Amino acid sequence: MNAAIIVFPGTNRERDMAIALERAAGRPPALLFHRETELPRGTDLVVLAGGFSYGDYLRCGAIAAHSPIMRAVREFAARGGHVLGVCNGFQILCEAQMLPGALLRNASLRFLSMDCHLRVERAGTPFTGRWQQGAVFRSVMAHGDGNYFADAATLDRLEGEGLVAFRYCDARGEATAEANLNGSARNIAGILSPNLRVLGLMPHPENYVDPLLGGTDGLPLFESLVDALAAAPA
Amino acid sequence: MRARVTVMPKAGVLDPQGKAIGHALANLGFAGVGEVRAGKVIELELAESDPAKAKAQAEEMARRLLANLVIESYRVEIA
Amino acid sequence: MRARVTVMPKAGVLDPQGKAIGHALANLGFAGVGEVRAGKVIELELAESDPAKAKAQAEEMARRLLANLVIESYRVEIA
Amino acid sequence: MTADSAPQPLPAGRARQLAAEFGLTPEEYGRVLAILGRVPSLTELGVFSVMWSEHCSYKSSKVWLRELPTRAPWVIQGPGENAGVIAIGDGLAAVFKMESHNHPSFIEPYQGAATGVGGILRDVFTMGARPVANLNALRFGDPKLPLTRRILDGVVRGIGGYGNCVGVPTVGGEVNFHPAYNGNPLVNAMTVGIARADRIFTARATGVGNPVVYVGSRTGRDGIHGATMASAEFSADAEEKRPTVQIGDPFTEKLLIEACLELMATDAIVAIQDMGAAGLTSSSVEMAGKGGMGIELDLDAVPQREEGMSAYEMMLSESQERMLMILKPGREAEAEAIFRKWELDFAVIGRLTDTGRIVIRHKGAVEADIPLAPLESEAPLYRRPTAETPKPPPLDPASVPDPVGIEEALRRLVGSPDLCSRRWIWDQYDSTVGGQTVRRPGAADAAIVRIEGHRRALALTTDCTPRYCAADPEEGGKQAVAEAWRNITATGATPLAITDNMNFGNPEKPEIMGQFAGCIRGMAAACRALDFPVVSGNVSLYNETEGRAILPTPAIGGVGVIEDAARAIGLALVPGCELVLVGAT
Ligand SMILES: Nc1ncnc2c1ncn2[C@@H]1O[C@H](COP(=O)(O)OP(=O)(O)O)[C@@H](O)[C@H]1O
Repeated sequence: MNAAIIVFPGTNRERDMAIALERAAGRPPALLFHRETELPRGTDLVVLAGGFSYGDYLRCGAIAAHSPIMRAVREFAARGGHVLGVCNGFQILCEAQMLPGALLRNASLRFLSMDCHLRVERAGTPFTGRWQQGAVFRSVMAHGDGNYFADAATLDRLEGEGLVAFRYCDARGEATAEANLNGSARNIAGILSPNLRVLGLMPHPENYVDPLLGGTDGLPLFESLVDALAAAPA
Repeated sequence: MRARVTVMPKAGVLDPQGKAIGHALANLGFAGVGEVRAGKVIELELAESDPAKAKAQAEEMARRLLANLVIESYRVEIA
Repeated sequence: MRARVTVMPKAGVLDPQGKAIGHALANLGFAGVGEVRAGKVIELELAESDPAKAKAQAEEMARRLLANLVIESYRVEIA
Repeated sequence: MTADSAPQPLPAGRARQLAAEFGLTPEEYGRVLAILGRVPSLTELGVFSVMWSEHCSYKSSKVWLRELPTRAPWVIQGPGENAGVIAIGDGLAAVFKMESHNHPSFIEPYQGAATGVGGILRDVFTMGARPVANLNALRFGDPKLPLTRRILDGVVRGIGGYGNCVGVPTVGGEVNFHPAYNGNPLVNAMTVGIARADRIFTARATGVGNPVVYVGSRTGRDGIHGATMASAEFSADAEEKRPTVQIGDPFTEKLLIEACLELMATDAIVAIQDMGAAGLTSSSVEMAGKGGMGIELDLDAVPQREEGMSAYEMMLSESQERMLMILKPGREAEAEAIFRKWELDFAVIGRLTDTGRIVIRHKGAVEADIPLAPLESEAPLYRRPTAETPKPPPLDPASVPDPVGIEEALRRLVGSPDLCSRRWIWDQYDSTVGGQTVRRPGAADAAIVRIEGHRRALALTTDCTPRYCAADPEEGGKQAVAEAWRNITATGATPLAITDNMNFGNPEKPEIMGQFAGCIRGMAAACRALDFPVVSGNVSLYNETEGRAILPTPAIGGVGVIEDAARAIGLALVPGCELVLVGAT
């Protein structure tokens, strides 16, 4: 796996992400500055990490979505490249219209930093290969704007095409209203592109890859990517 | 010219901030407050001196960056 | 009546958001953009039907809740 | 620019009046006249008044602070720099300090708390450390008052808003409520950073001719002194009264951290200091002073956010997210490239000289010309009278009736504002960013943050029980230090050193100064007994509203180290284990 993490001004979880990728892949990812216009040769995974790109001023992810490197990311995705956007990365993918919908302020209007549970809604993708359908895992959320919104038609399409990757749920796997901490439409925590190669999600699987630091519940996502990219080189 | 771009949540899009403000006003004892919507306003100094052109420019800014048309609508005024 | 309360950072107060938006517009290739200031707008439905009274009411709301007078100034319009 | 005209003195009467408005006593103003040998210019008077303010000079507290033990074999840098530094093994150092932003947080809770976090972060990365953890110590008034709720809400949002955005996890803190803080909340913020022990940067400016470089945000008329009103008479445009609160821009701070650390990886920097309170004045005076140098500043070169700023305004501006550096000769271009890459302002605004004077030029005129040595050596220093706090009589348990029964009493205690869960607060702080948080808030007596790439971890805590300090300052001071030590010990870590934040009332009142002296005595005794030195700190005095002082609050920030993060112990009870009580009850 040749991963490249894009660093926008204000990105702040790139180190966390690099640790998780290295743990799964056995090699460190490249870090790429937002002003670059090309991805390193051989890149097979682009990662947009968490943080507050451009201070999250105006709207989270809006300014980053227009930065020079995003043209290359868009082309990479159009060629079938794998792209992972976590938290601010998810917001950027939505703002760049690489994924549908938008992320609004949390319904509580507060920043939420806490554990949450996610249910795997679509196994067998490059991001979820190591999980069973319906598996429940723990993750940590840390965001002020994670309230997923799309119009009803878009939501129906996402559900119909099986593009909802993860839903917020309780420890038993029930997608209850209480488990939907940020108020997302239909408890949606992460969605996929139609070719299943672009994933955006709000919580941080990269923060649970070490037994010492709260557990390894997030590791399967990165191992799934390693499997998928070994099977289908870019 | 000065352009003022007002960006509001679209009808049908949840506006938790507007709702919270409505609640807070009620708690402060303000009666007769109906719907409250909260949006953004961006005021720009433009070098362009032709009002029509300035407006067109600000509208393009709104479409490309200032508003997210999935969830927001915008309005441009020139002063 | 509808009231629109526009809340802007006071002159001279740092507006990091406006600054970031200005940079982003320049990076997008928009030329001739000078100062950019970003603020909030709150639109309220008021039961009050007298424009003067509605305005007075909205101004009190602005002073007591909607604007932070330490760093922000406000303007009320009635429609 | 030649060694031209002398600064324009103020009319003598006006100067005397302004000096008083700026907070200088007649005696202190007399020293200004003696040092300069003439009446000061407005800018000079501004420089003296901020350098000799309580905030910068520690004039009421310094004699007492000297009683604190500051040494241990592991202390690399004790008090006197931007932050304290201790060795933590593996060739690494922990850099940390705590600082108050009490008054600004009362005026504007969100921005006050946010800029407090920003300021303490700069104190730490200034020394070459990457900030890895934030903590805080907060005191609020009666929780039933709407004002208290508003302030608490704003402060918590502000701390989170800044820390979350810069990507430094907020891993701990403490909160108390008491009516004594009704008009005077305390917001003490602590940052801990990690640096290589052999790569610590200081503020000691050396090298005649070396460039003085300004980086970060532009200068505006933010928070200029309590003297905004007075100075308004001197500015041509009598605009609306400017707010004295500063607005924080955590995004710019994040860029500043990355840019500074990138430049620090080279050997281009001679000295560096953040611009905190009275930014350009204190940073330039202190840097030159520490190196025994002179310094010349050309204010026309200062990046400015507003038009028509005077020298006085620029020297006293408290705009945030700015740093001052001395570079080695010829390294300007290399440094500039790094700051431009991070989209930050960069300007050479002066040179070091061998004159021992600070000379400030603006628009072709010399606005200030002050000898630095007396500015420091003649600075006022007071041993203010103290009055002992009368010892309260010991409480006889029999004299306290038990009206509710032990179960109800426990329930009330656990539900009380001072003891109830703080989860509502820490749920708003990103405690995991950085990917090294082993124990988050609530998980252990001290937060545990691992050092990236090492097994080693830091144990961090903030502690103080103001009502103990009010009852008996000395015992309360001891207790605060001991509690920090115990909290660290309880995680399995070895306590190493503390920072402190001394929050007190008006030092001109003997009973307040008595509280201060008592707390220091107690802290010093505990630090000595526990081999737990003080390596940095901050003093906040005059915390009074309408003549009523806050409770004496010496907040302690403790740092310890555990060699193997995997062995850190948490709070949660493990089923099947036995409960053991240690020590006499
Ligand atoms: N209570 C204290 N105990 C020990 N050292 C202190 C205390 N208060 C201040 N200091 C030290 O005095 C110096 C000046 O502090 P301060 O003015 O707060 O720093 P800054 O210039 O960052 O604002 C610092 O080195 C600080 O560590």
